[in-house]
Amino acid sequence: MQLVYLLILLPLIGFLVNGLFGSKLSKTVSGWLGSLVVLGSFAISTKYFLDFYTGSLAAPIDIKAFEILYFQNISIHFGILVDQLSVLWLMIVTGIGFLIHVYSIGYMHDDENFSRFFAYLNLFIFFMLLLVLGNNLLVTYAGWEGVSLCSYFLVGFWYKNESYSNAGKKAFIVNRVGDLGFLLAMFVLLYYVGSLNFSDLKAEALGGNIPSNVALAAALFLFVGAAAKSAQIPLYTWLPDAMAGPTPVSALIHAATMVTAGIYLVVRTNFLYDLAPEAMQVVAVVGAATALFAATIGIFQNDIKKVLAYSTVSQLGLMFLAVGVGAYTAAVFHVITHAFFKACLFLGSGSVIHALHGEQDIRNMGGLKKWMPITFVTFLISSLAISGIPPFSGFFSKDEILAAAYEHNIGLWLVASLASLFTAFYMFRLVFLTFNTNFRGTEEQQKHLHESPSLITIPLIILAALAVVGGAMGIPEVFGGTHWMKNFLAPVVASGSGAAHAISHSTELMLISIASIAAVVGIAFAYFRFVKGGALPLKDGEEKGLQKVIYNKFYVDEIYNAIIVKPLMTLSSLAYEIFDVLVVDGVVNTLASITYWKGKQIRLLQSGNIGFYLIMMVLGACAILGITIWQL
Amino acid sequence: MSLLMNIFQEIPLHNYLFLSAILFCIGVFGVLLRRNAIIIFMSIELMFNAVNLLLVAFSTYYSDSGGQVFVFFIMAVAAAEVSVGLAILVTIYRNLHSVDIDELKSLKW
Amino acid sequence: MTFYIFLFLAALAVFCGLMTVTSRNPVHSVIFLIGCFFAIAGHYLLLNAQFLAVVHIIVYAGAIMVLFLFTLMMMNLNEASEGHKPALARISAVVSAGLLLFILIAALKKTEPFAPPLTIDHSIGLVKALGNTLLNEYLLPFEFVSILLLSSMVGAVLIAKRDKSPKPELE
Amino acid sequence: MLLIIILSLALAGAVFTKLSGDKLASKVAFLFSGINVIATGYALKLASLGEFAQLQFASAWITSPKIDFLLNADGLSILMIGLTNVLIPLIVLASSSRKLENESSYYGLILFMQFALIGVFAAMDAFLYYIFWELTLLPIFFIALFWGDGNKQYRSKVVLKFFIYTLAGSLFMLFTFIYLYQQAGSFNINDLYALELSNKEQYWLFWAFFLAFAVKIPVFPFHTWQPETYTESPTAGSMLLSGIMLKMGLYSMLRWLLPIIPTGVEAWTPVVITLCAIGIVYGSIIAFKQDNIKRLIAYSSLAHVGLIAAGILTVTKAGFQGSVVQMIAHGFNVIGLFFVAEIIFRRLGTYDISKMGGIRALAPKLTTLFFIVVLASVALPSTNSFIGEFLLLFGLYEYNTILAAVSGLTIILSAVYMLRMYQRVMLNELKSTITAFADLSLSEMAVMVPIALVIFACGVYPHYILKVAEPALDIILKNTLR
Repeated sequence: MQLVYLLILLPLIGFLVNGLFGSKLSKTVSGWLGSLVVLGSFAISTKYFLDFYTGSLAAPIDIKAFEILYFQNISIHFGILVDQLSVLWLMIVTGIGFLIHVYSIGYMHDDENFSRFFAYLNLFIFFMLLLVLGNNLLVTYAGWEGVSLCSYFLVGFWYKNESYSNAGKKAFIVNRVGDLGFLLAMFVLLYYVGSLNFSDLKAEALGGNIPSNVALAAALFLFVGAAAKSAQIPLYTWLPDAMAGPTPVSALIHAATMVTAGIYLVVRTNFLYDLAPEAMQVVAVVGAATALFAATIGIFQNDIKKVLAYSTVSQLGLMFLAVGVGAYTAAVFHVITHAFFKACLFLGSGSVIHALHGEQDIRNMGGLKKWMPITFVTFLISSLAISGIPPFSGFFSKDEILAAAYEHNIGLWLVASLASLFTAFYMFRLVFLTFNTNFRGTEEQQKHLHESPSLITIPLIILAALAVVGGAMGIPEVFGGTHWMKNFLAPVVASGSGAAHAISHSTELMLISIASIAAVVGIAFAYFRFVKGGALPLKDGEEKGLQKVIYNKFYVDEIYNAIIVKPLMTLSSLAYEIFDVLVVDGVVNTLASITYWKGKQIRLLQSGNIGFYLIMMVLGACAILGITIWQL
Repeated sequence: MSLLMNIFQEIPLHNYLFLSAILFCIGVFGVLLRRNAIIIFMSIELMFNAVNLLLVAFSTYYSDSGGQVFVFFIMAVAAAEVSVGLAILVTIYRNLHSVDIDELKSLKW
Repeated sequence: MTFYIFLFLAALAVFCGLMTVTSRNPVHSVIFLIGCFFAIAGHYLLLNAQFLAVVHIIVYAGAIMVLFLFTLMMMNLNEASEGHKPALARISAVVSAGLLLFILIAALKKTEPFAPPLTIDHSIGLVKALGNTLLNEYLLPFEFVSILLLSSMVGAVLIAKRDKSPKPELE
Repeated sequence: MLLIIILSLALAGAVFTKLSGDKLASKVAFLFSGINVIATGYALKLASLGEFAQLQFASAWITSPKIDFLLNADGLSILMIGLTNVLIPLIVLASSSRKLENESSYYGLILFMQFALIGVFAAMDAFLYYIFWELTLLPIFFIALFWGDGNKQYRSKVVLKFFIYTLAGSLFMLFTFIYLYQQAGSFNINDLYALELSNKEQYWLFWAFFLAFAVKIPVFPFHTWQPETYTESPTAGSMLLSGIMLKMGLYSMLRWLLPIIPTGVEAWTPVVITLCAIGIVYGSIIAFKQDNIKRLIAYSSLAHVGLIAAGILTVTKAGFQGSVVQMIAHGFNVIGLFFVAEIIFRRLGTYDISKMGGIRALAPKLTTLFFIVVLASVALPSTNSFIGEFLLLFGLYEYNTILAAVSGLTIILSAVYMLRMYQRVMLNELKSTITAFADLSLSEMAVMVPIALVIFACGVYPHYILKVAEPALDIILKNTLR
């Protein structure tokens, strides 16, 4: 019992110490303090994980701590829920969180606001734990907004750069759009079901007490929230911008943990989605569309982190596709493997950027494997994993999703496969342009090229190792596995319609071969084009036609700017200068002016002629007397 | 049959009411008609007296001495008012050489 | 008999009052007003308010009207000094006063006729009875009146005193 | 008796402050308001235990017409009194670090304002209530007129407009009370609750009543006095106005409008809630591009308060509870925001956002505390106004889904203008015109830290507020739904 609280509170303590006294601590102390509290949380998470793993803890831990609000007959508590699903997320958040903390000690070493950075990271872990551990939607929502806040802090960490802080602001505001959806979903559930507790909701849903239209409304509103947080169409635009933050932040928040919160939410409320097939349809379509769309954009990006960002968006789309077709386990599986290899990729890119002193454009890199072998190998492994090359982890999780999509709808499968093909291509375009051929940067940069310190490389190695073996969690039956994860998660997603594979093993094998071949084709294409062909991406402004459109991300940001931001800003000016000042205030002032003007006329009666006053007085007295008498 | 009873019977109370009403209206008339502030003042005294008369009449007819005490007070107030009022008029006259109300117009707006 | 005395006094009072407001000469006005006051004092006597009658003569005729006369003489006002009001103003003065009289009479007509009280106290108008009431029931207002008179005296002196300091010329 | 002590402490404080002379004024004012905080704390404790005997006072006052000196603090009132009494010492403290002219009058007026505000929140006799209501106008009028920054001539125009606007609104209320007195023969609130007015009467009485509150709150489109007055007043004046005084309107809607005129409320709610919802979006959108911090806060306040008013008018438990929480939350948040504006003004001599930027590098403490207040304003969970907005929006949702969604836009829009402001003031490169910027002084910390603490305390554990307010709100709800 107490351990759970400690699990949550440790990062908070780290945040408070680093936040309040950080300026007085040395960098080593504050860095390791920040890391160790997360390690503590990781240890406790591991304990819970092992409890569930060995089966010594079968029923979820569901604690109601204290009442936050109540009205009418509704009562909302601060509560904690530890079950198989949250334990998995705990492991990712604290485990990868710890690695990235350690990495940051090396990466951020020269930053003047070092302790503030760790304070924010710890705060992020705290909110993420809150999100994952909440036993009701309100607590989850608190964590949900909390991680947005930390994302705002960390993206705009280098606040002196206006475009960075703009990116942070954009991330926060776009997420707020989703938060409104989340809020409305809570209202729908509160109003019709009367509770926000996951256990209550699940009982009601399984008991058939939630009408399907209520479930549909709630599921769609929740998906709005999830789409914003997990960067799905149409709310994905903040994620590529969020790469303005320091690279560890991109790895932790914008690849491994926070952006998967949307998946967590949908999986957590899977009982609602099961009641609303239309909502699942929407989720699947949006997911598939995002996967392909983002992968397309990824092909022509030249910023190393932007490529990874679009790749994240695309992978998240795949996960939503899985959720949408009811393959919750596959989605969770992919979240975990993705956390491993994407974190590794981001940290690897961070290592590269660190070595090049802030250079992020792949056109100015190349041939780095000579100087940075560890970074290169880990990066390569992760790229293989994300491309779905067997037997790396991404292969298993991605194929499971593809199989589920195929079973559901062949169109979705096609889209997803195409996205995978693109993924393999642009990932290896990135690998080849960065690490192969010759260095294209300046002489000055070349002189300083070096492998990163061990604080940076050790997390890379661990993550790469995990990216290799992570697939072991869910080896499908085709390969003689038992799919451990499916069994592990069964209590949470018991109702899952994707529980049983309807497709035969032979079909599945066929799908696997197609996917693997597609990945190899993508890689080969990249190899021939960029290593053999020595092609280089075009310089800015030289793109033409479709390529130009894609390079400019289909002009989505510009379109949003033109149809939402600009009009709002114009409206703001107009509403103030024209409507508020001239119309609303004008009416008030006109009333006042009329009174003033009439008063000016009436005061002419005050001629100063006492005789006139006297007569008026007498007549007034007469009038009053007269009225009184005639009323009697 | 006392003298008062005799008076009550011969002179109805209404006569006094009418008489004081007439006197009061003469006072009002004077106030409206004249331009000399002092005459206006005198008209006001006339109005005072109309009211006094009424009070005394009621006091006697209803055997209540309160009315007469009131008249007494009114006289005191009237005296005070006249002394102050005339002092103001004297000051005005000293400054403007007139007590014509149609000429005293500067106190407006 | 008493009724005729009443009629005579009433006629005298009304006549003197009218002359007061219509006389062109202010001094005449004052004289007529004194006459009017005497008539009213007669009414007081008729109403058995002897003390008030005496006080009335002393205060009004003796003090207030003398004050008026002094003021008039000080200002040296005569017939010519007061111009006529415009005809319209005079007509409206007549109309207004008439209207007021009409309304008052109309109001008084509606009142109940007087019913004399069962016991008649003959002494209320006498000095003794009045003094008792005044100094018992109305002691506090009585004292206030003394303060009022004192302050008005001071005020009158202060206002009428010639101001020695140079003051801005009024137009 | 305790209530009388609280009330007279404020009045005595005002008198003693005025007498104490300019040098001591701020200290005396702080002393009295500080003692009052302790007394209020005790009262709040009693209220949470359900012991209200100490918080009632009744005495005959005027026999005809029948007006009693009836003070009675139930859960709702005591919370509002608590808000007032906690904020006043903060306001005094916030002003104390700045040298002013004629300080004894200034602080005396602030405490006098406190006296009148307590009276408004405690009076249970309509006439007494009206007297206190109008009494609040006097001190704020003089404070805004004499101690504001900027052009005196323009300011007097603005302040006069505020004065007349609100006074004109109150006139309608006086009229309503007289009418109600004619019907009920009493000014006692319980007699007014018991009144059975015909539907037709209620239809027009509603507007007569509502106008007074709508101007004070202010509800769109009666808000135009607000931005200019906030801008031109001294900061303590803006704090008093926005922190406490506009709560008078909201409180009065709960206390006087809804239970007395239930049918009228029911009939007109669609119109009025729509106005509130328009106000929310409208205020937020205008706030986007304001360059004057104080005017920006004013428009954001219009949005926030519109939500509270809408929540109250839904006549739901959630809406009521939310409104109470949010009234308290908004009181603290807006005072925090105004104080930040004041702090910056003291150092840079301007309220113009376009002349700021990059202050963060020079003032980390200010940055942190400012950001906490910003967070509270954008209703981040675990801050006080999240609880309020959650309940309010749920109340609105119970009333109408579309309105809830439209009002819910405040979640997004408030983030836009608040973060935009925060960014333009604190982040980016340091403006070259800013050469020095001292971080918070001790007395400034003493204002901001309690505000920050309250923000989190109410955000994590709003239970206390909900519990104290509940019985009173139940009575109001019952009377409104009869």
